Amino acid sequence: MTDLAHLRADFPILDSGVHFLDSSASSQKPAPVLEAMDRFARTSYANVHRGAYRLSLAATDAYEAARRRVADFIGAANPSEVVFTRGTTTSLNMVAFGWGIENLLPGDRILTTVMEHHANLVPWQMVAKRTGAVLDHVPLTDDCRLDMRVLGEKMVPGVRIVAVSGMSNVLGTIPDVPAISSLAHAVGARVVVDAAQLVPHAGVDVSTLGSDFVAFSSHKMLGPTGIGVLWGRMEALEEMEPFEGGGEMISDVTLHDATWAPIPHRFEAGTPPIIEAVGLHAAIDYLDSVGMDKIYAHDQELTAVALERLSDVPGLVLHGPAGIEARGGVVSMTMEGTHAHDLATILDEGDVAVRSGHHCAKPLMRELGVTATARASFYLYNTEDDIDALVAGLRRAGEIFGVR
Amino acid sequence: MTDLAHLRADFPILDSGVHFLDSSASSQKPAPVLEAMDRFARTSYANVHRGAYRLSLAATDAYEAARRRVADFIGAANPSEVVFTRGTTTSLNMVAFGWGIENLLPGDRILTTVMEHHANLVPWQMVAKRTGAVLDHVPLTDDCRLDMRVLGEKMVPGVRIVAVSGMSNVLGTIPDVPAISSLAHAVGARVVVDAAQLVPHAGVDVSTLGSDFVAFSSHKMLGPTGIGVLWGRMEALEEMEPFEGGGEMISDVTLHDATWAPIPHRFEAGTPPIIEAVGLHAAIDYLDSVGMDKIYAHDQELTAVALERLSDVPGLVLHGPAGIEARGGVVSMTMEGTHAHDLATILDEGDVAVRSGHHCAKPLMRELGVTATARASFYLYNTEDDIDALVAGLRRAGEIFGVR
Amino acid sequence: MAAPHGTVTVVTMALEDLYREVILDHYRNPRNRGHLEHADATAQGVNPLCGDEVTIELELSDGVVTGVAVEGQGCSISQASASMMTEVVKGKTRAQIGDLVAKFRGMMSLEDGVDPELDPERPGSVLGDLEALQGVRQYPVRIKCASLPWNTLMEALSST
Amino acid sequence: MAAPHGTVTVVTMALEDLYREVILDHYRNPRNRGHLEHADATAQGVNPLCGDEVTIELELSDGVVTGVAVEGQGCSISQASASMMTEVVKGKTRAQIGDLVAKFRGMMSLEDGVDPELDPERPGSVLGDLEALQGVRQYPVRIKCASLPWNTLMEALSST
Ligand SMILES: Cc1ncc(COP(=O)(O)O)c(C=O)c1O
Ligand SMILES: Cc1ncc(COP(=O)(O)O)c(C=O)c1O
Repeated sequence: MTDLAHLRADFPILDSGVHFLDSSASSQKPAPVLEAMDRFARTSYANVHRGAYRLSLAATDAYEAARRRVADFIGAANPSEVVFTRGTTTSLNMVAFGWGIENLLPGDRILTTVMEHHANLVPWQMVAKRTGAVLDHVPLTDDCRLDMRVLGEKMVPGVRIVAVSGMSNVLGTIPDVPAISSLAHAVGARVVVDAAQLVPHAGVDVSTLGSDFVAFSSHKMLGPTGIGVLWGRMEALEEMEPFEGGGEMISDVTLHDATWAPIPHRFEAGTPPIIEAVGLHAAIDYLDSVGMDKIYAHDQELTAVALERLSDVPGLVLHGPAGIEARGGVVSMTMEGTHAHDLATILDEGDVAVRSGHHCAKPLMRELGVTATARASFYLYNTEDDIDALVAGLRRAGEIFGVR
Repeated sequence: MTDLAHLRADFPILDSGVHFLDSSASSQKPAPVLEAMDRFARTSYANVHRGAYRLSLAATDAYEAARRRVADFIGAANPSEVVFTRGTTTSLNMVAFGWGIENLLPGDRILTTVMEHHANLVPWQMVAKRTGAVLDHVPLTDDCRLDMRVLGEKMVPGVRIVAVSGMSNVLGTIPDVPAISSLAHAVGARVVVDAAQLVPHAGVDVSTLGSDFVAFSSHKMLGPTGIGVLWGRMEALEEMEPFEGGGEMISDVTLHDATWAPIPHRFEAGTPPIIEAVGLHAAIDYLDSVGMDKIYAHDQELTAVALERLSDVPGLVLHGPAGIEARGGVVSMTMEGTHAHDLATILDEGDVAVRSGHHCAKPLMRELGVTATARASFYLYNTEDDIDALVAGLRRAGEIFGVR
Repeated sequence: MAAPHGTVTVVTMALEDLYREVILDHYRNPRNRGHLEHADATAQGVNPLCGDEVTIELELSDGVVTGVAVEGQGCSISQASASMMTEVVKGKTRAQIGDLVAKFRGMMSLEDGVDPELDPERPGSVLGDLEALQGVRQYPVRIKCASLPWNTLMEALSST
Repeated sequence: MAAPHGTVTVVTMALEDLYREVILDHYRNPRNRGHLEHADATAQGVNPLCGDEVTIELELSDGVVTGVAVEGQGCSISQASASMMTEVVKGKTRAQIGDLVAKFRGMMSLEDGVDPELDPERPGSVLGDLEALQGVRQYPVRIKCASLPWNTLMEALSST
């Protein structure tokens, strides 16, 4: 087992004894991240980009250094391709509304999948309704993988944009984005990847990923809430209209007209999440100091252990691929005759924190034939001990509900 | 002089000796705010609204407590009228796109003013272009007040929305929003107030303000970046479509359709700024412990002192109302033959931090016949000493540039 | 085990107090499940934050509930609460149901202390089996589950 | 006074080194201000973050700059830099201008040390009066002001 247990000391919240298995919803924050933000706010804070005084310059430098750090972390050619947003949801809405409304015509096709998080589905529904474009969905195979055969069939000329999850937050499934991107580009479609789970748990290298846009959130990768990223290939960003108007994003404004600032500022209207950018920078430093490869390997090892031990729990049904190949550290489960909320409550009594519900993926729940699942998700601070507590709690639930 | 100098010890950044006169751009953060966020992240952090486990409940409680605190602070009847956003800019874009696109027809009129920040102008330009509505602007009087006579003339049937600053970030001018709202409501128009400056420096009571929407930012009122507020009267919010689609904002989602969650969740797609909400809560506690009346009085006293001492500086031209009545603590100035950026650089050498430029109000700069101003703005931590340093720096600038 | 963490202090009690036998029984064998031939009032309630659903149909005659049926899905608490509710509302007037709802809400309220009248073991107790739901109060996040059928009931009644 | 604060260490030097007399002179009396009758190339540069504007018009003949005019508004640094630039580019070939721009950028670069060749007091110095802008390097936020006319010049040249 990749030994990362020594990192637990960096996460103050774990002192309470919680078995935190809900990192897919949001990760905990290590002390160095909290300290970086606090220090910055105490010594170098000011608004960015407009001050000629030194504090403002210090803040601007910190903010732009965070942008370069993100670019470096995801292998972006150019820091200007990194747009700071409020989170994955806003990043995806920016693409849907900024690119979609601008570029989609009636009858054009938007191709997505049945396993998307609402953040990568609802905006496209809204945009389809406004533009008259047609929304279509790629199904899953029996092993909860994206059905690449059907995807190939649906990737026809007329498909203008493909919106796909980089890693399912319910199943852990990691689709082959490079292959999907090749197919999409062959028909002239752009590809936007919801990488809310992929970036924190596997990392991405946009120079080989193949997609045109990548969206992710700081709060799921050890960073603060309130900030996220939209990366876009420069030529794709150039096709996009600003999603919001306001300060910082303009070149000139008259009473009736405005022209836009260069990319990325054009897409960052208003005061950005400055302190949060500093926190995200520190989070990336932390992740890199551990190593994304190690983190992914660690998640996978825990997943393998979990799948094995959970297979013995009476009445438990696991939802997701059978193996751990191309799969992140997420295990969704249901128990016969026992609702996911009841599982979560009972687990919580043993200090095991798992999420229960539809995980913002209601269409996927219907595909799986359930209304809710309990979901355990792993991150670098989890250990086998957490899995033991999970298994014990599930057994207790089975006893209470008389499952055998 | 209202004595708030004892509060300076709460602001770690002031230890550096900086004369921070750029609070209109963004305020500094007192230690209690930073500590509240840090403590929360170390002990009670999880994602909100979906977890059945205790940590998630604690986080949800903290987040919703912040919403109630905001509601209480601004006199909102119902906490559900408080929508957390990324900041003023996003709040205003939500109204422009969510309300404007939905409700404006070709030929409808949008009435705004020549002193708006780009955040309350550019979104309306965008919406006017998309809907065919007509954008019109109320001018200023010679004393840099909103021209209420012309406003009255322009407030005709057909005006559907009035977008007005609650306090100008360049002039300090505080328009009479209750009077404007009465006029607007008489012709059936909605009123949105850009209160980015008004809330931090004078506070608002929405139960008497009269407007239908109020937008403001946490970072200008001692709180963190990354969060802001849109307050809306319930019936006005009900006229608004969601600006973003995604998680948390839905009631049900199928592959092709979605229905919306109740207000305010409908307008809060995705993971909200959770830690930031805790910080904003602490910032409001701090402001209230001082008292908004005292803060406004203190700003005004400093403004009066500044206006007097600055009137002696050779070559200096002040832009804004002559007196301090209905005026916030903002002083914009230009110096003959000396550009605002040069003023800012020279002031910075004396550790005086002022903003220089167009302050995201280019149309107003044209009205004033300048391209940029240097702007000093005051907040509870400023003292007469800061004004002395300002005056000394300006005199030095005059010497360097040979102004007499 | 189960030490409270976070800023909210939760008194941990035995799970057995939450999942009393009578609740599990109503969950496994829900009463008055299905549809009415001629519903006079109907309402659907959803808890958007957890996905629990309850649909209630009522037959009314002279202001008295003469028939009730429930459909829905969700956790043991919401579904048992719905089932138990159907048993107590039948034959009640609107006013009596208003009283019941107030009693029930009082029982769920975190502010009030435990009402000694609400003892499920006591014969003739006001809320019947429902009083077994008292344990829910210790699990604030689950209170919404227990309340969902009741809010939906009030909506159905106010729709007529 | 003027103690550096924040995380960026700024070496504070006398303001007099930034606002040298030659800069103030170019700012007050800009050279080659106005428009050309027959411009062969023109470009407008804006610094969107501070609002400085510079418009450059060029007359070219056989790849040599034979005429130059500047319009614009902004701070002393951007406008003086533009004025001084007009003085050095006249009569230069594209290649020579490329060299000048590289020299100028080198002078502004925070990474490089100060180039001893760039001594404004030295007769025949490469950049002429422009070398007086060396003081700008100590004010990183103002480097963009000094560079604006040069970036605009390169844009004008590349437009032909
Ligand atoms: C009057 C006014 N409106 C709007 C804004 C925009 O606020 P934010 O940048 O926090 O979105 C500001 C601050 O920059 C302002 O002063
Ligand atoms: C796959 C996926 N996409 C999108 C999101 C939305 O991210 P956020 O809530 O940070 O905007 C999430 C997390 O909730 C997710 O897991």
